[in-house]
Amino acid sequence: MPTASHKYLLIVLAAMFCSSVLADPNADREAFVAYFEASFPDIPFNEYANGIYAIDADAREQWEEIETFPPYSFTLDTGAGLWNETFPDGKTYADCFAGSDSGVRQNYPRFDTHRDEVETLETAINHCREKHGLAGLKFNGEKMLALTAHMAFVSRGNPISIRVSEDEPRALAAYEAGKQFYYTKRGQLNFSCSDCHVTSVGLRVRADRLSAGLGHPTHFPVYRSKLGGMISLHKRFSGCVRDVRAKPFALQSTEFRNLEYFLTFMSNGLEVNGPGARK
Amino acid sequence: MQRTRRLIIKGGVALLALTALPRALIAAAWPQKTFALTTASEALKEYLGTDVTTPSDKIDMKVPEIAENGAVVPVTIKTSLENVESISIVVEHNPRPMAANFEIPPGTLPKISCRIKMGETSDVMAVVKTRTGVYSIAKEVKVTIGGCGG
Amino acid sequence: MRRVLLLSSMFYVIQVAAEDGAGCRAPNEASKAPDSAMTNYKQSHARAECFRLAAAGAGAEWLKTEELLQQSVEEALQGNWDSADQLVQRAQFQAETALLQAQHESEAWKHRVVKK
Amino acid sequence: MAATIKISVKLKGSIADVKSLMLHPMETGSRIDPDTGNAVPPHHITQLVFTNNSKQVMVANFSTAVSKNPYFGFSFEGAKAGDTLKVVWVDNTGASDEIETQLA
Repeated sequence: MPTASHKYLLIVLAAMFCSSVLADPNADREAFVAYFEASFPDIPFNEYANGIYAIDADAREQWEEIETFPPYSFTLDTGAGLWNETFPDGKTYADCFAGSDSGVRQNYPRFDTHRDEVETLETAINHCREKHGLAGLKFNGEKMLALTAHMAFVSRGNPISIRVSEDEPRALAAYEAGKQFYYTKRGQLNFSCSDCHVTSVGLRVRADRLSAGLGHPTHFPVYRSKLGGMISLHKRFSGCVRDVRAKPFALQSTEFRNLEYFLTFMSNGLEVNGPGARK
Repeated sequence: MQRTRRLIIKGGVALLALTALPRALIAAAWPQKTFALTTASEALKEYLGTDVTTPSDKIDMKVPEIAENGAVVPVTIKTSLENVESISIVVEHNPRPMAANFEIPPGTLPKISCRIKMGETSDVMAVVKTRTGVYSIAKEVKVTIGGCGG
Repeated sequence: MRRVLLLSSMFYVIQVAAEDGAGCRAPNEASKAPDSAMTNYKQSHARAECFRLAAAGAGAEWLKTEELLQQSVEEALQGNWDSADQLVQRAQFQAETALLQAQHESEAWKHRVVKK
Repeated sequence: MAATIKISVKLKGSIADVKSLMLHPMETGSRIDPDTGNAVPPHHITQLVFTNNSKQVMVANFSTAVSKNPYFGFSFEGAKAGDTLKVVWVDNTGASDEIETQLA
């Protein structure tokens, strides 16, 4: 039995390696943006940060009505309070996040060369806590959601600036793995992320219109009216994977962190506008 | 950056809190019975004394054609009718149709907005009681479920 | 609309390389000796579970495969061998198809990448 | 700070535009708790009362059909800077919260 899984792992690794040699993230991003510009010539680039509301006018009116007094207001209060907490050693989050006064959300995820993996805002928060003697927070727990909501809010208006250094093969490999995830069909329904959020944007799946993949990571965490609470980007990933009837990966798993790395790089230049409100 | 934070209304107000003595301050009784009735007609009779309403184009109700989410349907009602005493929101197909009502004293503008729950596609009726009559307008709101976001 | 959701592509993944679960099949061929229902069930369960783990190893496990196996065990514990076996077969079909899907996708994904 | 009420007021001449948001589950009583299989008992705001100085300017009566974390907006005339606007909610369990704000 182990032979089978090893064999597949090798195939995946080999594919990753072969393609990473040729990887050109900037060319990928330009093509990604150009695809949507060609598909929706009337939608200005910045509008993609608003997800489906860039496309669906009736839904947009309801969303704007909700944003006049957004339901995540209370979460932002909680987040601001948590942000200012002092750690046992007298340090604060601001000591871990340089430049946090004007916002850092736009720089995450980043490739952490010491840990040799993609560091998301959530894992960076936990690395910070661990460094200062505190246990990590639950990835989709209220505290983590409130902190990331606060950090996104402070970063509003900053253009997303993800770096995938072409001189760092490990960063490129992580980016390529995320890209492969995005375009790989999975689950009983045999859908890739791109089947819905690139190829079929604007069409309906049952009662929903499909939003564009460009701009997806700008506004998380998000208040979901359906749940009456906030969710993280990885929780949304998990929901999508489940929707195509595949077994979801863990929040902040390598797979999802790499996916976030790729997807956020695709949105470079769009403004951070989190936290958001969605149906 | 100020610009991009516009969605949070900062207003010009300071927020102050007091310790509570609230119950005494609630003047009018909560109309419990109208909220328990299971037909729009009964609920209106109970609350306004009549279920006969005059359709009026002086009432403007803004509701979505298709609700993004039945759990959060934004409703805005305003009217140019004079001497308004109350505004009610009635959702015909909800298990208990009377969703909310608002008592409008003189000096308060007859314009309210809130967010309501709808169990299924239904007519939503805005019922305005003035000193001289009961007026209404109705619009259908479609509630859909399913898909990946809902 | 020129863009269409290709639901018809759902089972584009077909039986290209059925021998890829060879490692999982082996134990079943080997022991055909004690012919009790429980022994047979244990073998088919182990085989399906082996395929499930292989699919998981390829990052391609489907949503309900594990649940089908759990339900199957519950049926087996009550002696409902037929339904237990049906559930095991469904789980194994899912896991094998997921493996084929992963193998196919290890190349196919590249053709979907948006290019200029 | 009142932990469950947020309010924003804009003065336009003598008209005050009031927007408010409450933190409340607004349980209908018919939702089934997936963990226990039992219905979650109704828990919802019944009344929301706005008083400017000593004058009641709005009484909103809510059923369980008002959305979770309710939003409510309205406007009234006769407002001026320095007025004290008070908001109180009460729910069906008798719990309540309130907040006061100076118009500016």
